[in-house]
Amino acid sequence: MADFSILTWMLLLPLGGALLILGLPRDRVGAIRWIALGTSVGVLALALGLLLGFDPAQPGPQFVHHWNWAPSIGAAYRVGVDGISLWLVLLTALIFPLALAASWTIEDRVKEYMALMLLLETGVLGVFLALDLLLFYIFWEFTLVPMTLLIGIWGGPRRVYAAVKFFLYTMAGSVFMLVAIVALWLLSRPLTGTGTFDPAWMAAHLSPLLSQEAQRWLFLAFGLAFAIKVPMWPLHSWLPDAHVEAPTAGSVILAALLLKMGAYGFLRFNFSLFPTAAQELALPLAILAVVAILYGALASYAQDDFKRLVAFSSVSHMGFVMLGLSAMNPLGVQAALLQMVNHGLSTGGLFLLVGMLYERTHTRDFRELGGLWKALPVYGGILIVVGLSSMGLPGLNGFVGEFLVLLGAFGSAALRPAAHGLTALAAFGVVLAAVYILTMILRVLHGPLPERWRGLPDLNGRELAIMAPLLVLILLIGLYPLPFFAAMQASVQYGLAAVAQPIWALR
Amino acid sequence: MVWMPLLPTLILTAGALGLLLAEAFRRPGSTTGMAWGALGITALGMGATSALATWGTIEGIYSMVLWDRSAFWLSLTILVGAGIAILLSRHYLADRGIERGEYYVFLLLAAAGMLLMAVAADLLIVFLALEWLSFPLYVLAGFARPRVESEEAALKYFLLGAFASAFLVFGIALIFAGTGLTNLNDLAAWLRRPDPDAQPLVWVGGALLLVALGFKVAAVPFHLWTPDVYEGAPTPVTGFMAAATKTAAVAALIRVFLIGMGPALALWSGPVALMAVATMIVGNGVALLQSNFKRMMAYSSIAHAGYLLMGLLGDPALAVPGVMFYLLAYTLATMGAFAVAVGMADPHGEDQSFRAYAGVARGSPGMGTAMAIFMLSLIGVPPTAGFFAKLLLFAAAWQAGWVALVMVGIITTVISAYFYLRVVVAMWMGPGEAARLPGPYPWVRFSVALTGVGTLLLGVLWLMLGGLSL
Amino acid sequence: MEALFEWSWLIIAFPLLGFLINLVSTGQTRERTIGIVASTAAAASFGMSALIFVALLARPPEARLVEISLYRWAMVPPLTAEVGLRIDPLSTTMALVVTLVGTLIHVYSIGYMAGDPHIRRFFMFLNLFLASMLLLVLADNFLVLFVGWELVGLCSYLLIGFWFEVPYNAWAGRKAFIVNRIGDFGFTLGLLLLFWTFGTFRYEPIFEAVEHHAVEAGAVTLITLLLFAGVTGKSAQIPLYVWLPDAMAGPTPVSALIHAATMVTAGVYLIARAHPLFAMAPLTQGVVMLIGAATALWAALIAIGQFDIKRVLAFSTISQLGYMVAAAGAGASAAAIFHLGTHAFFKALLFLGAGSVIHALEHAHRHHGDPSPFDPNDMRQMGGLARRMPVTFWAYGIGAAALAGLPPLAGFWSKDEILIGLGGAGGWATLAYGFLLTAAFFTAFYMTRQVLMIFGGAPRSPAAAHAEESPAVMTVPLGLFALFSIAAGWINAPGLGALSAWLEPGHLPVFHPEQALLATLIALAGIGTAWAIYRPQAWPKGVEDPLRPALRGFFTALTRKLYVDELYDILFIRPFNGVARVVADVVEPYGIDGAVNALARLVRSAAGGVRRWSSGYVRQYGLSMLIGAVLLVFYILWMLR
Amino acid sequence: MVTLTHYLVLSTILFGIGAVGFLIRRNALIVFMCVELMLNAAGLAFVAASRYRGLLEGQLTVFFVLTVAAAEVAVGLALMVAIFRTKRTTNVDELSSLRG
Amino acid sequence: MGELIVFYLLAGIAVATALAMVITRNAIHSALFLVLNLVVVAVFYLLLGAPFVAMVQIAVYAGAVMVLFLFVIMMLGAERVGGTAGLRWQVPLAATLGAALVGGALFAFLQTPAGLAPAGSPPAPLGDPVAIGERLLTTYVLPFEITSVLLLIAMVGVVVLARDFRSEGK
Repeated sequence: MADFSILTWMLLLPLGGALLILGLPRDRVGAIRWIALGTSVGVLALALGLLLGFDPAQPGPQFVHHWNWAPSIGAAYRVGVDGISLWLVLLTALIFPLALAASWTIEDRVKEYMALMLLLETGVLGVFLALDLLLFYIFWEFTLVPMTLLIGIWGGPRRVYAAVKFFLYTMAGSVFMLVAIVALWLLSRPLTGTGTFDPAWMAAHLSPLLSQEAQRWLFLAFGLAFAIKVPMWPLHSWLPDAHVEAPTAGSVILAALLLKMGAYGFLRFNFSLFPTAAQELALPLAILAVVAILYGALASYAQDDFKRLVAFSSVSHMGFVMLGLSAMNPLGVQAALLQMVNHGLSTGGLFLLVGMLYERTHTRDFRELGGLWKALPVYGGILIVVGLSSMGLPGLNGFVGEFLVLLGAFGSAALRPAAHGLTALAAFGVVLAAVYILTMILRVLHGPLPERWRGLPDLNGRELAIMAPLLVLILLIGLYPLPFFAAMQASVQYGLAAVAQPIWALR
Repeated sequence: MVWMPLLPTLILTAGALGLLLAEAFRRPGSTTGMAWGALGITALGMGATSALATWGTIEGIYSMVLWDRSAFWLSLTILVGAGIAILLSRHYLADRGIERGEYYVFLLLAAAGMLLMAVAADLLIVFLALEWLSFPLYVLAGFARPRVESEEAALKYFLLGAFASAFLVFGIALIFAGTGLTNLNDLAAWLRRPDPDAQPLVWVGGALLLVALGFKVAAVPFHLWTPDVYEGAPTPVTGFMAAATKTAAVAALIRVFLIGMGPALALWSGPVALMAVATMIVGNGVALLQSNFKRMMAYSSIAHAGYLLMGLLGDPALAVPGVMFYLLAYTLATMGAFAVAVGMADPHGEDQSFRAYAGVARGSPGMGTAMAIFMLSLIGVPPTAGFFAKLLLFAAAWQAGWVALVMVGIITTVISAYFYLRVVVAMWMGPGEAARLPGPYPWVRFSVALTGVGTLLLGVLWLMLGGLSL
Repeated sequence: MEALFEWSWLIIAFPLLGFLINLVSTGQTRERTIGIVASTAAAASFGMSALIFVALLARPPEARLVEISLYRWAMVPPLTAEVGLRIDPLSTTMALVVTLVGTLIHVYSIGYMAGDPHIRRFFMFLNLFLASMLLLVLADNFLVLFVGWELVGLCSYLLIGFWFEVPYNAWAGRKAFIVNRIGDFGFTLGLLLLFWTFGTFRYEPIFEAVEHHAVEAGAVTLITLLLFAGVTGKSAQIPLYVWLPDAMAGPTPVSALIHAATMVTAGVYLIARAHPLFAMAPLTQGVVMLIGAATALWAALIAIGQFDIKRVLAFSTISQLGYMVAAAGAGASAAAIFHLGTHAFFKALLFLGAGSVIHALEHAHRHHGDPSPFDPNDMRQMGGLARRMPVTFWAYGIGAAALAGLPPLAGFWSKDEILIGLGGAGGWATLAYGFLLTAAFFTAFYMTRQVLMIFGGAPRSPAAAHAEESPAVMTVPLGLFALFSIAAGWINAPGLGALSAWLEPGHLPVFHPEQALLATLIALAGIGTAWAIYRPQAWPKGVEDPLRPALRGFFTALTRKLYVDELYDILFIRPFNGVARVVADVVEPYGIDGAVNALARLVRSAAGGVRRWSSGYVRQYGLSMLIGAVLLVFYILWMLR
Repeated sequence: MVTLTHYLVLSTILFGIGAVGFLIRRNALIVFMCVELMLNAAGLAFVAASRYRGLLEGQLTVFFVLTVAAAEVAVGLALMVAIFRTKRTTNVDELSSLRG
Repeated sequence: MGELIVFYLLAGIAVATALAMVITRNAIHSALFLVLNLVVVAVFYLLLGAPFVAMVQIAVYAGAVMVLFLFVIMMLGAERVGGTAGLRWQVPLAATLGAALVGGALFAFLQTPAGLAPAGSPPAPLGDPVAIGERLLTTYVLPFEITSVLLLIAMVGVVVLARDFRSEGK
């Protein structure tokens, strides 16, 4: 058991917090809340420490902690962070305290709720930190359970349906990934004796031995699990239900973090392990991504439920992420990575805002809302900023991601000959984003204020404190994305080495 | 030390007879002492099993029995199942007015028969062990009499069990007629010889053996008794049947088909694979429609029989440790689930429908959490033991080229998630009021805690301690 | 003096600072303070622009280009994007116009918006707009220009919907933003292609590459066409002009600043800015020219049938933007920018004058205590205001004359140059020239009509009868703008040619007397025709508009803006809504989700079939076992065959 | 000459009759008797094989099968008696309240 | 040849009694036919040189066990059971399947009759009780002991199942 890395502490801290909470009597609600929040803030502090110690020049994983816990099957506890996972880890560490703070209004079964949230934090962090396929899968599935319970216990009226649907959908994809992991492990056994789950080793020694056919199937098996999580069209139908029914913090985490796991998986495993299949399948992937962009936007526009609108917008946004990834050039991929963070901030923020509104009005139906900017000026202002971020307004973070994704996809050699057409369609998605976001603002904030909403209180200090970090980051990334790209650059270049193609063909 | 392989069996049998004697002289009243006694005997059996763990392979008593790694794991699993069943029975019996000392005697005797099955090396012993473990189970299934469901369960189990053992005996007879052998190692040696003339008898005999063992392991189409018997039997007995009997039946399958018929495995793999497919599909499919926990668990046990059959076909280097671990993981989760079911059962008129589970976790979050862990393990969600178990079985089957089987396995796994989740959904998300029922007894709580922690940690521990090389 | 350039970012920073101050200021701040802060910020920006202008002027003509890199925005191979400013004659000119008009309108707004409860928000947005517009103008690369381009769109949206309680206003704001975004869809694609063609977004390397013909002409044509799509949105050209008339829902100062003087001219600025690119793409130039000219004519025509005081001006703006675009398309950038500047002044003047009228009418209506609904923008409710609001009348008259192109007012000179630029080119340019001349006639016509309807004759409503002149804080800017409208033409009048020399050294404006005469005659003809129809004596009582009986159905079509909105509604909006509804209400629940649920149902019903086999009968269970046994035995037989 | 095959054929037929009887009779006692018939058929096969292979094991096995069968009968009949006390029937078709 | 005639005769009786047992309506008749069948098989045992097993068959099976059966049938008055409507197709299907099972098995056996015929004359009868007893306590001591446990289980099981707890009044 080598030296404990900071990453292991990050994983253990929420777990310990959860256990501590489970040990407390259930009526100590205040203590439970503060312990949960304190724990997640502690993780955030560790994450910031991680950021300080991170060396952007190094392409490989850093802060690695390696422990061969199951030598007979060659499975290892191996965690590390590189430029690809760095921002996602930080996003996770940031979103959880916010989500927990937003959960202050939860009154029912607080103990279980907070414990599950902290377990979920361990799981999500683990997914982004794991450098061993088995460990990754364990964390991947580990996130499923707390999320299902969060939706199913503290969710809306159709929560059970949504929770079960979420669970089954995810499960349906991940079992195929499991089989693919098993297959890779079995293939590695003759080479190593015990077999291994180390993706880096596989990328170097196993992938070149795989036939095109095998690569294709394994890519698809992994891809299915990730595609459902992203979610890619047409595997998205769990998402609106899960989002709508989940409690606010659940939606936030789902949108901001869990969806990222899928896209992250594509980049981390599919591209490095099955490079030739990835090149071959880049175009279909991109086509689905573009369909998702347009479909999500259209569906989003036609919703009458605020939360459902945001949910469908996620489908559209994640389409941009997938388009960027399938461009398979540094521009597209780095932009996609940043876009993941952006989506986490803006859609996470929108879900928080929906929740705050719902706590006041107890409805999310546009037909009952309207004119609220008059009653809630601060809320309205924040909603507009976050909404603009979501629709990719230049100067805010969404633009950086979306525009560079488009830029990457436009010049992608992997997507030729359809690169230009697909990019054009995706760019039209930006127009549609304006349509549904502006319509949302119109229907929530504008128009005459109904009498029943006249006395609504504006955001309180806690809610402002939740939104403030998001707003700061939305602006910061929008105005100065350089450091964000700089940290991921080396790792992305390194990770794309296998799928790299001449991309400046147009010059 | 030719009787060494029998040591666990002997301990349990002797202990059971001692308890029987004690029962004869027991003053009327509580049977707590009997339960403690039975627990002690089980613990002793475990001790003996563990002591034998390092002995390697021992052949005993005119090659009738054989101790090996498999025997160790199977015995351990059976004893775990038996021990927990005893823990669960103590108050369950008392609350329902069926508190009779013979219960523990039969439980121990059934376990002893199962332990014998784990070391059987001769078809005759397989037959006798099967009967040995069955007789007490017939009685135990009907132990809640005069409750009519319990009696119906017992009679169904008995009649069909007798029917199945007739197939077994006739199958042995045909094999004997064809080869003059009943010893499984000799049979394997005989099969390795090129002697095509008498083979049809052996094959038909083998087919009939498969019927009987398929019945015990609850494989489709020999599975139909399972839900009815599980539903009717007293709940701790159901758990015991689901876990330990399954283990013993798999032990028989391993002995007969992997060892005895080992050289002809290629011939059997086809039908066994079909059985596995049908079992996985039917078990998981019909479980979807159940609204009674015990029936659902019965179909779950059928489904797991399918996974085990798939595992048995796999690459032996992975399949043997895989199946052993699977059985242990399955036993812990199943016994745990039944422990919760016992803990949640209303002493006055037990209702095991999901409706009765609604909202229970609000009053007893510990039980709810444990049940969730068990259900997740049965689905195969990491980091529970069930995940690693399924992982190994899938790996074994894949390695042996059973890709289609693995595909059926994973698809049915997804289906299974639905009905296992229903329990969790009912307990956690149901509309019920808090704390409807009195909290479970300490014995039950202890079992739940034990199996819960075990289910959570077993997989990781097992792999840490050596995994496949154990 | 040279060190000053390093500080040129202050031009943008001042209004931004004003925005931030007002953002964080508490709700108790007095409304006057808010306005003063905002106006001071604008004025400071103007001052800084003037200083930079002077500093640039001090340089020799060939050295009038300063590039200031502020910071590196992103570096992702192969992209290196920096935020930088480009100080050159074009950008400083624009900055001057923008800040000057902006400052005046800020001041005007203090009076106009007095008493509005959301005045803080108003001035914040106004300052933010100014900063964005200056970012657009001063950017040294297309990417930053695009950022500013979008941000001004945002401010426009926010300000159109400033009075968001009125659903129409909010709707109009959204429409503006969306239509702009449609144009920007092209712009975005243009940027993508631009980057992958040139490998950079910066003007200077791109222009150099073009100069050396290092790129394919086809690519440049496509890039410029796509960029022009953005222009049609922002500068309200056919087919995307439809948002601008509705944009008049915003407060009048906004209409003056954003929807007349500055933001809408960004498209013209873009063409001028990217002039080397356009120059390399004759096809694009032709398209730009024709669309510009057609827009000029089309909008001038529609303006004739409008009754809303601001809407007339809106169509006029569209029309004038058409002039500029046509000029820019023809390569006459200096003329376009010249007209841009003069138009900024006289159109701002007209809007502010209109605002003054509206303000007065509204005030009078409220003062009069008339509870009936009243549209203070409706020219049919006016009349006779010349006597009651003399300052406004005179200012408005000057503006109208300038717009109509009467010499020697500003509009005359700039329009003249545009016509000259197009006149001699031949080919398509001749057609465009024809369009523009016709448009000039209509321009003079509708402006005269408007002036007569507002100020001439007798009041047609009680409010008009009781209207009073606006306060000084409003009339002073009016006066200043009137001065500019008179004088601004002279900075580039033939013979002086300061602006052309400044923008394009060596190209001095020429003067064709016959052209000037023709234009003047056309303008006079328009005025005369309008006078004949709309002079108070010729206007029978009770008739809404004397043209209506004359033109009948066509006039109705004009008042309905030639049914373009309706056409778009049928062609685009309804289908779009329909598709979205189908996606959300049919495809999603029945198609995609339906497939998933159907799969679940299928599994359940199949399981239900299997379940029936568990009938509870022991004998049947035995039968099942026997079936298994038979199958196994037959399998053995089959293996033994 | 009578061969082992003769005996095997006979025992198989008896086994088959027993199996069919198990499936078509409703009286639990007769159903159970059919099982006895099947076991009996197996015994015949054992003894015949024992004879023709010259091995004593077959006879010993029959001895055990017989003993087990006897024990089984005891348990089974006790069970049927117990059920008869509750349900007043030995008709297996009436014992089908558990199903699905 | 005579041997063969005896075989077919006895086999005919055995099959006939088995069929009769399955078909006859009255449970008592069934039991009696089963006794007959068991006796015929015992005769076969004798013919096959297994007198000890034959005796056990008569004494334990045909004797004790069947008496138990008859006793229970009469005690419960379960000679006949009422008809039930369900499972109408069970009889033909069961018969077909039974025939298929038997036919299939027989087909398999008959494919290779040569291997099942004894080489030369059958070995001397070996079923004498001494040999059996010796084996029982040496090679088969384990099954023997197991059987004793089984009998014990059955005994206690019967006690548990048959005892009327309701009247015990614990």
